[in-house]
Amino acid sequence: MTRITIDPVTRLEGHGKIEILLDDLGNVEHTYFQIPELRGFEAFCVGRPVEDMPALTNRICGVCPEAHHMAAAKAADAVYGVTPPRTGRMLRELLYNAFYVTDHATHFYVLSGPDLIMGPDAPKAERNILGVVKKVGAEVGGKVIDTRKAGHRVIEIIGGRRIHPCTGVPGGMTKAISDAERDEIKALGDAMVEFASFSLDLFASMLQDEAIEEIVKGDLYTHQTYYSGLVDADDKVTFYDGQIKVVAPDGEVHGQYEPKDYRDWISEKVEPWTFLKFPYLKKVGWKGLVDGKDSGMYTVAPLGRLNVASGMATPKAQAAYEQYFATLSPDGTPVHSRGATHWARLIEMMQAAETVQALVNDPEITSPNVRAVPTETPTEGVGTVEAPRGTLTHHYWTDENGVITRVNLIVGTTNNYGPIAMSVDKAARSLISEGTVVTDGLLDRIEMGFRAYDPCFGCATHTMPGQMPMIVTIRDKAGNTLKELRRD
Amino acid sequence: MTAPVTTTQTPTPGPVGEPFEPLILGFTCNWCSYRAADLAGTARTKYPHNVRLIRLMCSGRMEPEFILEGFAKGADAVIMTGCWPEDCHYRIQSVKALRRFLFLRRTLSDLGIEPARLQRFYASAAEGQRFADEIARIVAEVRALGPIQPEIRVALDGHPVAPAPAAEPVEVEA
Amino acid sequence: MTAPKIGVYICHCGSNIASMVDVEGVRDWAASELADKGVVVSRDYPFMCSSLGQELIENDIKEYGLERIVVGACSPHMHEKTFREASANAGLNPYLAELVSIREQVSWVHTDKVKATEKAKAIIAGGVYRVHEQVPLEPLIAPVNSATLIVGGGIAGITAALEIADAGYPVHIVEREPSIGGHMAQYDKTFPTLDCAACILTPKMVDAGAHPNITLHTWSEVVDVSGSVGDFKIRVKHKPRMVVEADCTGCGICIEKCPVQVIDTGFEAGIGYRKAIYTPFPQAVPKYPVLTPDDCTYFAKGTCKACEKFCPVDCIDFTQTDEFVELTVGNILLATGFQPFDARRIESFGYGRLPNVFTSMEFERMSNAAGPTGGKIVLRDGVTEPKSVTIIHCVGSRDKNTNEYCSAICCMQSLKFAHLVREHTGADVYECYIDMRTPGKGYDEFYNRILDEGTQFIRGRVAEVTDSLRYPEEEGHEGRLIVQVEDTLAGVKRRIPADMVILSTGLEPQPDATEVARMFGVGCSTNGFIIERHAKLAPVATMTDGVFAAGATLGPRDIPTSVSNGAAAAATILSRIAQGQIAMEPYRATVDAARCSGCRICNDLCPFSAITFDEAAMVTEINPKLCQGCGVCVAACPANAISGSGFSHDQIIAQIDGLLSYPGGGDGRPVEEAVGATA
Amino acid sequence: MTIQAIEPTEAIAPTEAEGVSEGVAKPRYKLAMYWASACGGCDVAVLNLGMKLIEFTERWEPVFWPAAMDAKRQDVRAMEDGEIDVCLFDGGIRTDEDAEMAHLLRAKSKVLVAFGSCAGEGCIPGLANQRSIEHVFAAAYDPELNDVNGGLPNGPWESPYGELELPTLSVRLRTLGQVVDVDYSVPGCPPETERIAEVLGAVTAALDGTGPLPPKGAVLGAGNSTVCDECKRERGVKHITEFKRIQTLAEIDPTLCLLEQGLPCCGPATRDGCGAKCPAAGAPCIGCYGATQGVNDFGARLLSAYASVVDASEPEDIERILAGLPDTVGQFYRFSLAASLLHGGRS
Repeated sequence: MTRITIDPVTRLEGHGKIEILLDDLGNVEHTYFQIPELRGFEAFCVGRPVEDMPALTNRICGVCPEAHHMAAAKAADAVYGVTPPRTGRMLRELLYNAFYVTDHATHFYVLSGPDLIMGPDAPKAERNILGVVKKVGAEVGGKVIDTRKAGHRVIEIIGGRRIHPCTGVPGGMTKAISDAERDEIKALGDAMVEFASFSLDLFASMLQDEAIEEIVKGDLYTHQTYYSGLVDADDKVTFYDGQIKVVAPDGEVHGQYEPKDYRDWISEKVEPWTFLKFPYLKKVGWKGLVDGKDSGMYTVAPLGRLNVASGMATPKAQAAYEQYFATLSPDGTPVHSRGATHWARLIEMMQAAETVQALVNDPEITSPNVRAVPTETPTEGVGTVEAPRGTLTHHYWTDENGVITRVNLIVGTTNNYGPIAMSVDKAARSLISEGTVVTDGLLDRIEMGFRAYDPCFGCATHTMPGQMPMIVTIRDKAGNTLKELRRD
Repeated sequence: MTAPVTTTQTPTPGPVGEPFEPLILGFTCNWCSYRAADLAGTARTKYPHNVRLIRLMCSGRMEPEFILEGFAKGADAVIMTGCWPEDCHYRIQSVKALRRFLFLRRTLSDLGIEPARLQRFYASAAEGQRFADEIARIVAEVRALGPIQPEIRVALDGHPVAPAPAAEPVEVEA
Repeated sequence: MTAPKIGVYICHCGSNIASMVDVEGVRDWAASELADKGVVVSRDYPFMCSSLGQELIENDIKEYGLERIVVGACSPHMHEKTFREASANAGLNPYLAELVSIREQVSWVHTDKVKATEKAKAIIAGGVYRVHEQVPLEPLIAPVNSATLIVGGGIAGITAALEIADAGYPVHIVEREPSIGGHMAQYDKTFPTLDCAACILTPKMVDAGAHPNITLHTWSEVVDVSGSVGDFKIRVKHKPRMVVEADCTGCGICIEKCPVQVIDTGFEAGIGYRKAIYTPFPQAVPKYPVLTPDDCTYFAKGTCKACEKFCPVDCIDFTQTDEFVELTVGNILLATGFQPFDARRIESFGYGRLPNVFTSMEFERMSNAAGPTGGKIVLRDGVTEPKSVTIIHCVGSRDKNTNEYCSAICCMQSLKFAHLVREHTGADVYECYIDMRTPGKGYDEFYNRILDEGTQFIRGRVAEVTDSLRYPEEEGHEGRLIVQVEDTLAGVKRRIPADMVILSTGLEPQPDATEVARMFGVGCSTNGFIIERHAKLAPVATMTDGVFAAGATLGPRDIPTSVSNGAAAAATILSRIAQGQIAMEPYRATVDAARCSGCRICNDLCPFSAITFDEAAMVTEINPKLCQGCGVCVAACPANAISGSGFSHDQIIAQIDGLLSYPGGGDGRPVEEAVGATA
Repeated sequence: MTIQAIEPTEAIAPTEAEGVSEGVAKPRYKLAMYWASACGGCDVAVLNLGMKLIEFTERWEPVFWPAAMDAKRQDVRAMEDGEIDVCLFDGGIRTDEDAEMAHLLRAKSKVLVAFGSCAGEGCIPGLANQRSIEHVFAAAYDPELNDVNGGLPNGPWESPYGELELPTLSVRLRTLGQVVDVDYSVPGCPPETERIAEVLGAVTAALDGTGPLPPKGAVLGAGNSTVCDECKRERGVKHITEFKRIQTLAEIDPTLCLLEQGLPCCGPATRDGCGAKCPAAGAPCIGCYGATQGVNDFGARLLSAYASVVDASEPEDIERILAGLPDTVGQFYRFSLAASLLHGGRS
């Protein structure tokens, strides 16, 4: 048997490794996308007081600690049956939306930007952030850095620290913001909306490029999966709180449920060849890593969120949403092309920026009433937010003293583990047949497919998205290396 | 004096097939329990050999780190001794030792170290017999408990440094 | 760091160690196995503490250039000083020598020579590891101010004051009553000699009052103490006497003219009266009266001023207020005495309810010729002489419900009372005692004398004193008291009729003893008596350098003991004054200000008030003169900013590592064969 | 960690710097940054240097940094021993693969820095050491919550199509210093970006020979006191009468010491350098900068400090106050269990 090993992420023959096993004819027999790390947060969070969870679970991921912080704080609220006061909740949302702007901007410009803005045919030496800056102008580069800084500053003001915030507690937040801090955030919020506008315009102009259009609309990474994401009471995209809505590949609503009922809807499949679990829709069932309406595979993150909602919650984002569907799926059925995710991400960035603006202008945002003291006996609670990379659920069980007895975590990227694995498999099958390996483009395609998902396996092993250099080793049955391909 | 102790663990025999002999570290106060030990000596009061004593000026000098160091370096149990609180040589400092003892015992217990491995007793300078009796009692208890978990011992001298793996051949194109 | 050169010395202590520990084996083991820890010479010797043993060490220090010494011998409490001096003689800082005990902790308490030898090796290893971290230390030297503060002007305080003053050094006595003299001034006779208390005390009081080196601060209290040994700062409050002392002649006319009489619950123990302006007793020192505004008509109504009107020298001053004086002293003696047990606490004895139940202090005043009754022993009606008197011992002593301790003086005072009753009234006297304790010089002889005088002794605890008659045979005793007691010698319950019952009350610490102890930074036991530095070897010193205690403030004691305490304290204080300075063990905590975070965890941990906080710099400071070296703050400091010399973190950790480095009991390994040669 | 006498100047003097005279362009040092079992926060903290990072690249050539650029393990293997001038290693040692990388980077680096809490003291994931590794698998793959019919992962697996490699989790999570010899450490979860800039500046100066070379074992990018030193909250003498849970406080006083408000703040024992941001935001310090200079066991220190000021003398009263801390291991060893003297216990 011939085997192809792809260590896709520089993160070493580490966090994400692909094994392609061929049959005797040289066709793809099976593809394994492995996540080789486990830290065990579900285990060692047991015995900790529930109020420690926002700080402990931050450390699941240094890229999106804000998402874990919020999910943990919400789960802790639920454990105590306490509702944070309006200002407390607004501060959490304000922090969270500012984080969204930063995170989406980073992904679009720093990680995907080189492919998209420079185009896939640009020289590799230019396909990096410096190339992007060169092309779009130093001014834009400065804007990207400023936007990142702005987001981090808002996070620091409200969350206490730039990385691993510390202010979320059961019942609300530990501190209010001052008038001066409010004014600072106000200015930053305005700049964010302006930057989101600029980004959407930039993307629209890029779509004129055929190669880009192919990435966004093309067929290579199209999977007919279910989609899942939070919607608000008006069925619009929401990040901090809402109900989970699931639609079938044809757009039919599979169901809508309160996040706390997730166990009725979601199960996770453990495989002995990877530490990461595969979530699937329980009511459809586990059919393996295949798409279609009969398979419980579902997709989350920007693509999923826009597919389930009937629109965006803010005006500028809504306008962009309408343009998105008019371009990609005029009949309103789900957009299946993974490449569309980049566009969806920018639309979400606009919503987040507009939300920052709206929240910071709320007269009550500086109210000192940011925390409610729980009165109920703690029991069990679920906290769900939309992390940039997908629906994030924290589920805690506690004793009557509020000490954790059991934890279940379904992390953003994990939801997309199945679809990512499918995309890998699809790329392999389209490029390898009867022992002939279409080496040109194999690596590019795999990488671009990955990037659309913006996978964050730091979270999922409870890594950060980075450049995705790869080595593909093709070995013969005896394990001897036949060929090694690498891209830098 | 031997105190009957119920334990679910079977004492692990030493390598030469003798009954398990625990190694116990004992901290004493210069003014009371150390002098009690002196008195036990001058009175030729016999007690088991398993305890090794350290003299501090006051039981309140006890840093919890000393106890952890003891466990880390192979003690099967550690004993804190000091003045009776009402007769503390430094007036009120014996109580501080008590507070640290209770905090540490609970923490050790949460780390999986049996509470009986951290013991304490008071002994005034006049209580040589009491000192000997208490040592005998504790040695019996710890002997029944068996050696401290091997895992803890392993951890002690630092996690063994993993040997560098044999260098893998760098794969080059065939 | 290269290992310091270490010499190891194993003492045989004759056969005391050598019979149970293979000393040659330990010697050879240390020379070979501890060589990498710096041991360059290892010896054994029959008696290390002998002058030849010490010379051995001194010569090695010079010959091998030893930098550390470890002696395995007896307890450091026995010979630590010896080996430190030997080191110092050879030019090595004495604190670089460590004595570890292989006698008290090994040879004398173990029976298995193999195990004992193993343990001795571990102990030597502990010492060797420890001395690596040892640093040279110098004793702390503090100059000693030659003035002394004595708190309490009772017989213990007066004795000490006179001894020190006679030696030529200034003494301040602070006494909160108007006069010095203490309880002894209240007594009639003293046991066992039956001297008149006033006769022997008064000359002492007068000497103290007139002594050029003694300053009396009566009607005064110490309100603040700061500083440390050799240099204490004392703040004393002079309560207003309303009498200008400088002008008062002590003529007593004001007292005579004062129209207000109040029950004297102080000196007269509540059975006599005094005026609103008074001296507690005629021989009071100083002679100036005190006016108590609470009792004075002028202060209540604004009129009277009889005292002022009649004062021939015009020394009454109603406007006086508290005055404060600051003193600087080098040593302090606490001689604050006792208070009598409050007999009301034992309800079954009826004191306060049954009029003819008296306390010992009431009886003392009654039998005193200068007392309210002029020395007549009478019932509460003031006229009737008792025909039968029962004295109950151990009231408020040797009793789990009140005080467990023996009050030491009750037996003898009861015997004295029996004698006085018989002498004054001829009444029958019964004494109900638990045990008769007469250990002093001439005390048992006094007991025999009282026996011979016909006092009846009943051994047993009194259950009750009552005035209700219960049995037919008690008819005719109406109005009298019945003392119910179990006569444990006869094995019968007895009910003894009596006209008068005297409760021989015990001694308790002063009500504010705990606060006083705290102010002076000394320890007191749960019952409130000050704890001595060593019950036997330092009975008048306290744990705080420069603060001493004498008399009943240390526990119940009689006059001879109080006097000897006072004299002993004076001798100790004089020795320190004569030296002019004091050397203290250099075991002290110090703060590294750069590392102190100002968290203030340690700030309230020191009972000796050595720790203070600099609010401006936000760092904690430790006064080395107040620090007693317990190390509590060192262990508490979360910033690792406080270090403790002599018993540093590194020294202790090293000793732990050393003690546990040699496999002994832990895994049952047999002792290793001794290998290697000695130097 | 064994401490051995080394000649640090010799150990890290970069060959490039030799013979450099004035007027010649300054040497460019080789930098590596690697994440083992980590969350990526340390790498993000370095990336957050922003424009400063770009300035640093004039003096530093990143030769291996998976989070930010492309390079492969093979490239590292191909290097000469000691070719990398400085390696910032973040993440704990959780798997055999992590340990292998630690050895590899130790061999290839002149200076190996344990960067961040995970590499330095195990961080939050080190809490896994409190229980057995079996417990980790049992909780992560709880059969009630997951579909585990196919078996659990750990180590190589024989697929129907051939064997697949998968790392094996070690029994305990270890710190970098427990696996290889470490030269310096930079504490924090993550280290504050400003501190990282200072460290890189100081290390550059040391290599250039224009600044002092820190002694081996030094902790860089932090102070030698504790968080209270930087904390602006007012404080008085400490007496703990009760430990309170933050959610039970009706009010969090914005200016008073949090410990004095009953919150079990780790500030007194935690090394300073972070700027006391959490307490400033009303949240107790959780101890991410680890123990201060000379302290071998963070938990023992904090425990001793708390216990010393517990306002009770009777065992039952002390126990009652202690009961206010529902999780002693989490409270005292939140970040440092793997580095503690007992390396976490086993139950």
